[in-house]
Amino acid sequence: MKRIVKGISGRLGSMLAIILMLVMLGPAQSFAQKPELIPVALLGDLTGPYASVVGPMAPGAEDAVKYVNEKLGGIDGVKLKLTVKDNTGQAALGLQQYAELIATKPKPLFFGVPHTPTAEALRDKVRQDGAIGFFPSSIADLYPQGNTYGFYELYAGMAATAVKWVKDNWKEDRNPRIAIITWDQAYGKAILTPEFFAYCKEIGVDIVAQDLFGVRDVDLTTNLVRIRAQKPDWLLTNCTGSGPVGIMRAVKELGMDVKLLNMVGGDWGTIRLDPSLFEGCISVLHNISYDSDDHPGVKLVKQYLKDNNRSIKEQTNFYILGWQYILMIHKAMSDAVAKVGWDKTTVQSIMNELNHFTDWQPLDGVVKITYTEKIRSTPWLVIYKVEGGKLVPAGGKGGDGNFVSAPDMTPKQFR
Amino acid sequence: MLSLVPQFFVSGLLTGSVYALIAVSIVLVYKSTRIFNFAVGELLALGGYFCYSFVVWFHFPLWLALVGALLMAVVTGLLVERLVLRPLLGQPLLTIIMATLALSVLLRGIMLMIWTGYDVAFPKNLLPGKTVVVGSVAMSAELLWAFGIAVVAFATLAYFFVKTQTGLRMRAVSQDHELAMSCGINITVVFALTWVLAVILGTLAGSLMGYRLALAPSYTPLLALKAFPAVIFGGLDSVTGALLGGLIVGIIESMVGGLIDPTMGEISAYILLLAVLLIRPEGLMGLKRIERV
Amino acid sequence: MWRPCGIFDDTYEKDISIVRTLPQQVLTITGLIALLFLPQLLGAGRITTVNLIGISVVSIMGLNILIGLTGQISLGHSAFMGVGAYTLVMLMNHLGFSFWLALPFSVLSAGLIGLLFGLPSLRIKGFYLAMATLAAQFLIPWIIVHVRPDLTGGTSTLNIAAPSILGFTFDSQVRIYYLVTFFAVASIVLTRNLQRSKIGRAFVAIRDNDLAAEIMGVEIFRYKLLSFFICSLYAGLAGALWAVWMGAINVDSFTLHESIWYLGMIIVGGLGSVPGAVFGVIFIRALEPFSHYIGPPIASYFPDAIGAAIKSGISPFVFGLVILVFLIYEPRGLGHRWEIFKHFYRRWPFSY
Amino acid sequence: MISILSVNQIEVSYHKVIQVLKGVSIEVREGQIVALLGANGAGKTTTLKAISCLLRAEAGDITGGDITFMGKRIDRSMPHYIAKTGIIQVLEGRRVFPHFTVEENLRAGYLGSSGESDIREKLETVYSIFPRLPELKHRVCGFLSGGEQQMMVIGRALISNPKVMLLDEPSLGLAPILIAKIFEIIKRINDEQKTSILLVEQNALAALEIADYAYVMENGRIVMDGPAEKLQENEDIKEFYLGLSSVGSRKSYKEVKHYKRRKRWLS
Amino acid sequence: MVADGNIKLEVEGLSLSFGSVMALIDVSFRAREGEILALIGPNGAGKTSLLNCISGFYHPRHGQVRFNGLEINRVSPSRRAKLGISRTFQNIELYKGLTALDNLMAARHVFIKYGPVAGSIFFGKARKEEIENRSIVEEIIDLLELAEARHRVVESLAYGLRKRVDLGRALALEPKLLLLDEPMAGMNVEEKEDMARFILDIQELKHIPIIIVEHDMGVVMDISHRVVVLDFGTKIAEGSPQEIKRNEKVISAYLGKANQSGERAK
Repeated sequence: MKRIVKGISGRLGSMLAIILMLVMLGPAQSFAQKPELIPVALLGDLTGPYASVVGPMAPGAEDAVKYVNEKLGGIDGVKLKLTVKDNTGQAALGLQQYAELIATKPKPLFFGVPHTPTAEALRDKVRQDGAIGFFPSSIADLYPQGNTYGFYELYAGMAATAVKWVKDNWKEDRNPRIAIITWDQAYGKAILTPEFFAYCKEIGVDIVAQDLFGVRDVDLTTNLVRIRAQKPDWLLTNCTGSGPVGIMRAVKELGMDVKLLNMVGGDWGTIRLDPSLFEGCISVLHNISYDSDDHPGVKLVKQYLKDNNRSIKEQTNFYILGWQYILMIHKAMSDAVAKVGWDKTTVQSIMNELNHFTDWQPLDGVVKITYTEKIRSTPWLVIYKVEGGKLVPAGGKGGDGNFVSAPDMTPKQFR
Repeated sequence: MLSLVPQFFVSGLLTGSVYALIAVSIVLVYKSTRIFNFAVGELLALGGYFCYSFVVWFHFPLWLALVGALLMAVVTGLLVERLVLRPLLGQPLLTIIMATLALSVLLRGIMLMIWTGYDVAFPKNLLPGKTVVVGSVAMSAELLWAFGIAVVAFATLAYFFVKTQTGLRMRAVSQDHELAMSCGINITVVFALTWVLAVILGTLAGSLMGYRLALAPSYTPLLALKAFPAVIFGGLDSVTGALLGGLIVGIIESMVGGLIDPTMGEISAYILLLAVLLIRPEGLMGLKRIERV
Repeated sequence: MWRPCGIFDDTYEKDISIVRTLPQQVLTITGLIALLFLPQLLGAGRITTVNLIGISVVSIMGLNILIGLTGQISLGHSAFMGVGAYTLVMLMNHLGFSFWLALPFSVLSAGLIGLLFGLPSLRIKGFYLAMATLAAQFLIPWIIVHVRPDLTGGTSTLNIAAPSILGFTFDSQVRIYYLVTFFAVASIVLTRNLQRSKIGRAFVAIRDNDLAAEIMGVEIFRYKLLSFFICSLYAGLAGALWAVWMGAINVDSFTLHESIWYLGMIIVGGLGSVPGAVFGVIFIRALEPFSHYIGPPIASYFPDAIGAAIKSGISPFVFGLVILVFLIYEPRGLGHRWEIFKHFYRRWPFSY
Repeated sequence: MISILSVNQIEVSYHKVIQVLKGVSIEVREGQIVALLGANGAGKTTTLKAISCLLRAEAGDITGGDITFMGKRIDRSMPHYIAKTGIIQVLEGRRVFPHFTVEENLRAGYLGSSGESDIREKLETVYSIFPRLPELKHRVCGFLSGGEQQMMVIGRALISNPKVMLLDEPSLGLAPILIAKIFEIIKRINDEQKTSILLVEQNALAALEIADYAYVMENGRIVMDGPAEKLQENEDIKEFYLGLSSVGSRKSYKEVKHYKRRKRWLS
Repeated sequence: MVADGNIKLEVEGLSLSFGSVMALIDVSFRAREGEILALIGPNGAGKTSLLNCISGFYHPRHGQVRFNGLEINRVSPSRRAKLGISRTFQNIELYKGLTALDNLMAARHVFIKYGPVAGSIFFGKARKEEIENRSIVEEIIDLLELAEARHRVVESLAYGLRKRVDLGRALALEPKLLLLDEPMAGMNVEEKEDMARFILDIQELKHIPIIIVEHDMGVVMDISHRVVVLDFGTKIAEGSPQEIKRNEKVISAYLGKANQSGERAK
């Protein structure tokens, strides 16, 4: 009998203990007028399929919190506290983590969710729970506008900017021919909106092919052979990591003479995988390149990368996005507190500040942000060309200095 | 479009050789242990990472890195067999299959710890050769190498199984465990050897594809999903079948993807799989011992 | 079926009932009351996970019938849940159905699709059949994404309105909890009943000896299909609840990975045992967020350089390791342990 | 004659619960044929598997007693070790590797590592004992007839020159003519190769004819043993295993309704 | 003894082949109400194949099986079970994960009418039917002295007990024709005596034709009314046990050796 009891208490007991611990664990905090801390949440896919894009955002936000708390004195003296959760690309896990965070006291007012399916699932919940969400910019995350903001321009807007750049630099009589080849999932297909296709038609760019491929496709020769038959001048994609590598590899092997137009996925994380492949390709980013060595904002960010022993793999535009996220919170909330005082600071008053960001340039202009009541994705973009493994400005019309303003791709019903 | 058929065919064939490597890896384990190895994807990614690390961290030439990765594959195979499968010997099969699933999660964790979740890529131009163009058909040097290495691997494997006493014993074990034991065959050694071979094949596939594209714990293991229909095409029991199945899946995927719609490439393999299962449930080369009503 | 010492059944009616002794009745009622107040006990934060557990219990009850009782393997369970979820959302969003009107359709549609993919069981079984259902796991998402993206949303997410009944809207996780718990308890009771009925016996007969079953009058093919059908009905219901739980559905939620994990829950729980399956669900569903919860603190015990490196991988590592160790020490599943515990209790105080 | 294999009071249970053997002792002396008789489920096969250590694969355990072979304890070993030391079991039901040819099957039984020439030599020895086998050597075993399979199976066991051969029901499901032939071969192997044989049989008559010594098992126990000639004369054996106690004088099955006869050695 | 009742089962010109091997060649015989018909012959003579043809598992190439005057050649095994053809198996094909009681209840399948929905709710009609059928099964448990095995999983039962559960399961089908495939294989004399007693009891109670395949000549000669002898797939003799014992053909093909050795070994 003893043996049995021991067996049961040994095994079943440990199982139960795990479950019980899960039940019991849970922080409890009290609420104050002027809070002791301002909790900020980041729920991202840090190790799953989007990791190479999203992953560096967590260290970016961590470093920025350090910067805000140490250098800027927090928000009116109150420090930010960042909680990072990794949902490994599963919306269901993201929802659970969100629910757990929103139930803590004080609850975080800000949720950065750089993962499209999770963001899409949380859009309505964030509004219901009276928090503010910063999401990647597919239309379904942001509209109808509620408490949601895009980290950057809509993917379709970026694509339109890229296409416009091609048109602007076009020398021949005929229309430029562009072939789309992109990932067959939410992020990859976020550029394929009716507004985008209408815009292409409007400015005189021919979309000659649309090809989709899967994340686990290892050889894109077949896709590119199909595309080659349509004789495109440029390829347009919205993917990252192995995606663009696969495309350009097949392009090279087939001896095609086309270059790639990419969005945020075409940043350093991708290009570093094989710089020679991407020579001459275009990336539409929302921030200044790390290669602008004498830019003070870039210097600051690089200093933090170095001081915190970040690896080169974390030196990507999502690292900067982490900074942007924290700095936006800092500015909006500081302004709100300065205007109405702590006791009247509400989500609405913070959103009032956010909605009046106009050409705000944190980090000395590494990024440029404009939000309005209607426009929830900041339209400022920089167009870069890959040259010698570096991202150098490719110029572009319709902006000031480095930044260009993206054509408005907001769906008509939400304008 | 029809003029492109030769290109589609060749591309499919070359990629199919990599699928075949994975399919054979699955079949080897299934044949001798009746275990469907759900961890094959993670094992192949791990192999790819080993090869990458030898190149990048220790600056080995590629061939030596591959040899190193294969040695690591031997170690991994032995460890997997010893730590995961042997303690479960004699337990219900589904439990062991479940254990391979848990193993895949565990391996993912290990990969994330060592190499992080970010994409990594090999330095380029380690493999000699340029794209070969025959007529209108272009063949990538890397895929040709992959094809060549796969062919060598299969030839070695065939020689090993047919000509050596150990190979004979392994084949014997795959037919009847108890009988093999009664004949004095040490089946734990055979199982360990099976896992080693399976991990070696996975390592080859992982290294080749990792070299061609990039490696990440999230998508590199997904490559294994490509091999699942290949395995059934050939019949779970047949190494030759898995080999052919891999090539066929590669070709179908490329042909359907090229001629109809690229997104249909992958599911066309599964549709055909359903058809094969209904018409010839034991697969193309499956043995008659199949479970059937 | 063993009863505690000294308790005998004097009618067959008593012998076949599930809850028969006073302590059992007391326990059942206390358990149900505890379920009612669980949200208050656990707090709103954890109830989301509890809801997922409830949904998975519904789902696993179906799979338990198919795998545990009938002995057929399905690797497409998550896809069948997707069918239920998408049917529900499309009926609600495009045809303006209420949740309660759409629910039967979504359950039925999943059942019928499951039936369709069960057809190969006419000719094949074992792992080959599993591979046929694997095809479902690739075909169904493909159809959702590519055939009518205007209706299904393609790869992007479809949001739905919260269902309501008699003015009570299930718009928060605590409220959804009651909806989910109702269906979870109902499916446990229904499965338990089905198991001890004619149908359950026929299923087990097919699992244990299909030739004998046929000769003893069981129409094998019909019952295999029935099993697939019932299994997928549960999947459809679980899918519909999933849609309510998330408030939104995306094709990414219904992956092969999920399907394999449902299989895993059954195995961790112990094949064919209803309480085991429930334990299995709780074990896996609680362990995953838990591993993400404890992962970072564990990593922080290590020196900085190592800690930073292992932080990203610690959660899956813990998750995989716990399951592996569990399987090695308890290969017959939690249900088996539960049986031993019950056995011990019943003989108490006369054990050994 | 010296005893080379001795089983001492072993107890075996499956899944740590179901006890199958309850103290079984058997002795095999050098050059002997020992028969182990008994009805279905008596524990004969389990005894053989306990010796060859194949039990473990079926979740069976030796919970008491020991087994020694040439003075060494072997009950804690692995099956392949047992085979290497010279005990080969021929499993019940003519188990062949069905997809192998005859020659591959025989090779699979080869345990040495001395290379091709040694294998050839051993193969020739087997072929000389079974002249039918060389004709079949490239045929796939699954398609052979029962008798041919049985010869192949015994041949495979012989290829590594075992000191003791454990034969499990070699006559099962064979035509009477073949049964006679198989027993003749067993006797010949015993004579010519000096292999000791432990023979499990239900066909008590045929087994006692070639055996030197025999044990009778019932419900996991040895209930009787003795030299074969003696057992052949035993009344109980005659009645219960040979059915010899004259059809005429035996009580008809029709009249057993309310009458049960107990075995003498049990009551 | 009754051996001249109505003809229940007619087998006419049955031939069965596996590939090129002929398992049965033109076999005909009849079984009457209330008789025990033994089917004997050496291993591989086609006895089990013949049973499989009657229970519908094999489909004969030629010939007919008629049951109660009904041609059942194209009827599926499960339909035949509904008609009342029930059998036991040579190697005990029980549902090993179920208890003895559930094994018997599973055989009541064809008598229980409620559907899946009622089964899931398990109230009212379903409950009533369960209890009705349970009492029938309990009678069989009484008859075959299976009470101790009632709630035990059959996998854990002893061989002899499992054989009895197998018989009980066949009885639970309320057979109108009972086929027993080597019910005494591997038993010792004592167990054989028990089994013989059960078979005779059943014959007395139910008054149905029982076809029994058995190797033990003692049993066959004692309890059967008529004997059919098969050799290499053909019927070589048919008649009362006394006639069979004297039949020259049978002696040379089968009993001859058996007489020599007393009983033919299995």
